[in-house]
Amino acid sequence: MELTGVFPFIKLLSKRVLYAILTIMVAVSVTFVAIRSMPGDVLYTLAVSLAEELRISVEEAKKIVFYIYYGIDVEEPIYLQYLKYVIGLLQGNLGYSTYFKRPVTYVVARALGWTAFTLSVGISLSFAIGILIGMLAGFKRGTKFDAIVSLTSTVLSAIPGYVVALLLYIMLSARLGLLPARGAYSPHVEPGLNLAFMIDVLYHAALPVLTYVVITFSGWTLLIRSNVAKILEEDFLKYAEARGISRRRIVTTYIGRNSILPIVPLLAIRVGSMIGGSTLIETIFAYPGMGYYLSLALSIRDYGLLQGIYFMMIVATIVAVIVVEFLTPLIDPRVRREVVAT
Amino acid sequence: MTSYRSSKSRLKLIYLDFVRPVILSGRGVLGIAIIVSMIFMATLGPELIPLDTGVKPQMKWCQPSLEHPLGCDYLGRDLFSLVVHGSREVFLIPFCATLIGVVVGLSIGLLAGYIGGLARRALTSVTDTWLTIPSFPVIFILAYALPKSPVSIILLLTLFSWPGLARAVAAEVSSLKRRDYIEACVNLGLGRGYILFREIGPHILPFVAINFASVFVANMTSLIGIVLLGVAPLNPTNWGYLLNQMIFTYKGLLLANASVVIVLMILMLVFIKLGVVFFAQSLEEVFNPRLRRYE
Amino acid sequence: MSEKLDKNQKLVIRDLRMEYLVREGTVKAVNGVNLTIPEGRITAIVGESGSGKTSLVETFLKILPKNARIRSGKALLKLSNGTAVDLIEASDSLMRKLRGRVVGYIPQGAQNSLNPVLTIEQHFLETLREHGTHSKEAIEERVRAMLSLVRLDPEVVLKKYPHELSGGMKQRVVIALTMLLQPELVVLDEPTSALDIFSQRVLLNILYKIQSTYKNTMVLITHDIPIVSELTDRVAVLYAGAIVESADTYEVFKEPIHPYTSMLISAIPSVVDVYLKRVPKPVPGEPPSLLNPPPGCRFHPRCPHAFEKCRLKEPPTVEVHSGHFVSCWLYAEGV
Amino acid sequence: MKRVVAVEKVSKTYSRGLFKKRLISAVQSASLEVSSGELISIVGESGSGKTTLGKLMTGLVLPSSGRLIWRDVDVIKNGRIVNREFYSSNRHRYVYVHQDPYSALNPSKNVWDTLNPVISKYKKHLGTSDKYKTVIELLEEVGLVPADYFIDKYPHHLSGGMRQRLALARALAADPHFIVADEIVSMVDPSIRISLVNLLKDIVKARNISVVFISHDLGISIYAAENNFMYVMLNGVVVEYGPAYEIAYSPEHPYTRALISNTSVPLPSREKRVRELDGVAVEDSKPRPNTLCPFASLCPFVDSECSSFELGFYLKAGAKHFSACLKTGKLPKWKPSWLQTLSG
Repeated sequence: MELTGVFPFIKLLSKRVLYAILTIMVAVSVTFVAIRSMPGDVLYTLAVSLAEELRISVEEAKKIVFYIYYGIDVEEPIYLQYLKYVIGLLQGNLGYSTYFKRPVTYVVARALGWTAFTLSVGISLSFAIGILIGMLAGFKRGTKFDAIVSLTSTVLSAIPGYVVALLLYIMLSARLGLLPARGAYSPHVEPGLNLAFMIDVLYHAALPVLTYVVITFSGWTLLIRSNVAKILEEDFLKYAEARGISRRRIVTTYIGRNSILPIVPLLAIRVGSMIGGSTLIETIFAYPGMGYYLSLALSIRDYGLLQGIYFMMIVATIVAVIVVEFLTPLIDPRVRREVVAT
Repeated sequence: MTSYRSSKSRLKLIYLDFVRPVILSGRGVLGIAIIVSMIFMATLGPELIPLDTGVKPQMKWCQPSLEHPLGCDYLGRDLFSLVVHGSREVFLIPFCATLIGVVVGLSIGLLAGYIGGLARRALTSVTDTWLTIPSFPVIFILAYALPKSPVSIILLLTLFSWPGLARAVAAEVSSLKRRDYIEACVNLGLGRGYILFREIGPHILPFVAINFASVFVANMTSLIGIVLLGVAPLNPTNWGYLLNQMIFTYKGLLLANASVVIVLMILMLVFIKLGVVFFAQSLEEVFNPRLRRYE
Repeated sequence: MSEKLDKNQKLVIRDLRMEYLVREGTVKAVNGVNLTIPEGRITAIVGESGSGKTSLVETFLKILPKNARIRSGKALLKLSNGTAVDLIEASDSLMRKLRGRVVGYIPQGAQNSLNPVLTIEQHFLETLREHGTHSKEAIEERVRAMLSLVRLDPEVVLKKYPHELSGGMKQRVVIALTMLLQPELVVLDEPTSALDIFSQRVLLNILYKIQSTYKNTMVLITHDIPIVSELTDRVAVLYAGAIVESADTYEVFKEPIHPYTSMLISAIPSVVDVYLKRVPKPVPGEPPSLLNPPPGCRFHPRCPHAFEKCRLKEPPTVEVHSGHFVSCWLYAEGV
Repeated sequence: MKRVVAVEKVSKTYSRGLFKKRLISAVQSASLEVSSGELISIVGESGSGKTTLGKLMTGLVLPSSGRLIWRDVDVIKNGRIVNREFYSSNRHRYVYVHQDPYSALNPSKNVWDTLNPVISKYKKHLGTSDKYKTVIELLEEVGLVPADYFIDKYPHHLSGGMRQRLALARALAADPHFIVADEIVSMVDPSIRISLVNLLKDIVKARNISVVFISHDLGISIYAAENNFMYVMLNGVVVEYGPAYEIAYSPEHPYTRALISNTSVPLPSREKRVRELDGVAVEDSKPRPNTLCPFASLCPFVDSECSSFELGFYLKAGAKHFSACLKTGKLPKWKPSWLQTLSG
């Protein structure tokens, strides 16, 4: 970064962070309202038993239970409850899981890693595969190979993520029994830095990762393919060739960099939608990531967990978006100018 | 199209402009065929095919045959009849949600694009914020919280159906507004209505049509997805509910013959989605006269 | 490699034909071009848009798009050892060796000729390294010499990315980059278009200076007739994919022979008309489409002198007087 | 001859940038007048403000200050529309034709659909067959013949020159009093450029309307205006105006002189004639006075006297010939640098 570029960069960063906080606030408010209207809460059951025990009214007991679990006083005006809830979040208090009988942070700490692991491996793999196939198809535009790639990619990108997960589950796990579809590692291995554990983890992550790869790589392929086709027409390519630049350098520095850089920002959007999509995929594979706990929380009516997990999903998405957004100008000089210009 | 005396008749022009491009692309024909059969299934289907409600243990997970095109479910009921009866809900709810979303998105987009300046920047910020929120968990949670009625599900899906289009339309309108030929129309006093509907409108139409198709498909996927996870069971014939029962309650994936039935049903879903995507692709060709393959 | 070229010939093109395959059919962009580029001089290839002038150089430089097909012809390039090599037949690896060092090319629209993700310095470095210069001092010295030749300050431009420079500056960077390896033959495609009058003049001076310093062979592709008359030694006029006239610049402007050349020159309004009490005259009709060119002489539908033969047969190229070639039935009646 | 359009001391400033507003002056205090049956030209390099001036005259862009008169009616005074009713009911008679024939036409409308809405709007009484006749007549007028061949063609079927003719036909469909033709030949092949200018001349004669021809090319601007007025613009300022032939032969402003001198001219010469930049002080370290003169930074004659330069103030250089330079009449005798080739 040039020195002149630093100030606008900071300005943009603060603007982005502001947006991020705004987004999180919107999402949190929606869930705050939603949670208030949910039926059949576990807390209600708790309140009923507490009422019997202490011989107080259910309403009274509910107040106590709410105060214990959420730190919310239901008698307070709604905005004050909301404020306290938000302050709690800021202090890192994600709430309490009635099912696990532990703070939500405990569950999140275990789940976040698995989701981050499978998602990052899945998306990096799909990005790499997409680039490879896309570049090949772009070079061989108009050939049979290109036609097959573009049709397959269109078909693949039309299949919903959970359908892919189901099909892979049926084929590779239920029918052929090649891959496990339960948990993140087997109960018999000792978690830690040992080879057996690591192999087992990879073995268990195979299905979710494969699903992420299958549902995302076709999108990258189509994008890279059309970018390469566009760049092949560019004057700078013709001029590089006329200057006697070697084929290898043209493919890497000229075609490669120029076709890949513009799609890097899309990684963020993809990561965002995949975090959301992981709910169904992790549930199908019973893979203990964020998405799995989200649907678990809903089915066992553990609203504290639900709210906490959802909050973390939003934060994770937005962090991913911001990281990519600020990585892009560092690697793409054209975007850098736009950043400096705004 | 305005009528004029020329060597080509109006009908022939409509054929050349709209019908031929679709026919020429095989995907377009396939897409239309799938969409037409979808509509047929949802409208006349339930009237023609009676709902199979009888529990027949001997027919449990029976394989596809002429009599049972999709096989039978865990209770031995004909899956095809269930699917046909479920199709109304599975198509109608996303359709309504998409319709509302597109109307809202289009109006906001047109307005923001036409006014431009601050209005457009405000819209962009709002939609950008909106689009970063992972939509599926929100729909998922809210579907649980809201009353279990089709109306609330429609409104829920609408929440995420408008921002993409609004943004695209606003960007397109504000770029079109600066085109020289629009300036020429302003210059020649052709009026706001003419410019909006005859000059800008036709350029927006492809966006709207293609967006409608893709949002519809996304909504359908979301609806089936949330029902599949056991949230918001509206109707026992909802495809998501059928899949949920077959997969999670009756563990059909562990049985070989059940898997065949499930895979068939899943492939049907894929097929429908593909049909809409192909249709949207051929629309692009129709709307772009430069891509038309005649001289 | 067996053929030998004359002392003053740098490039000899014989019956070159190239087509583009498009959805609507074949575009005959280069249609039997015969042309000699003299060594150590500046030659202009003049033509309107769609006359195939860019296609012609892309053909003999072999940087054609994928849908192009070379149907026939030779492009004999004389090397420094006196032997000639046919560029059309040349292998990819030979072409790569020739490009940059022997043959340089400056494409139209310098705006998009530089890789947007590399700095100007990286462009110079990669070009020299790819051609085997690795010594840091040598590189720096060469780069500075070239930039000063095009009147650019190395401190200002080297660390910049292409998009940070103005159009005129990019144009000059591209010229410096091409001249870096001192190619024996340089082809410039429309170098002056999109420049204002003052920058145009500066650029013409730079080109003139480069040519008189290095004595290399320059080919200038342009539709700008006035510039041709100022800068070049020889002119070849291209119409619908074929050369209709080629001669020394002085002769072309003094006494154009082909009806198209004389009509084109007198169709360009200039401030000098006022001084000469001259009125420009329009050329009737439009340039033909190369997809469906007219039969016979391609110019016959617009030519006031056309007669029966012109509509039927393509005219041969005849040497009207020494070094002045023309393809027109008016001058080839005996043939 | 009746006055059709006049602008008096019009200026247009744009503000750029979101946070730090920068003011850009596109046109500064320009005055200009066109009469019926007259074709005048404006010449200037890109960024000289000639396009903005053209749009100001047709009311497409509202000036920041100044006055616009259509026929004898004040339309804009002090940068505000004073007669809105007249403005909106007459603007279609003051038409601007764009430079780029590719973007000036809607790519999804064929020739008929491009012309018909204008005819339908202003000739409501016509039936379909009369409208068809009108379209055919318009196409014939602009030289798109055979007209019934062109009527169902889309813009991408037409060449650049044909598109420009179609854009002109659309302008003519509104029966205009006044047309601004902005760089209509710059994207057209050299051999057919003057036929487009000739078309404009024919239209002016046949319809007795006025045309402003805008170009960056000095030669074609002179050819278009002939003995009518030509305005030379630089950085938003009209630096010199007068009969085109007179300006070509005896330019008074140093910028015009440099422009003419540095233009390449198609002349036969045995010697190579690449001339150095003439009449422009590029590497001059002379102190530059603080002045509004747009040429001051490059002018070889600049001195302290120039600081009293005023926008919109002109000195007489001939009967109908004016220059914005304060040294008008005091500058040394001038000859274009290529003149020696002419005599030699």
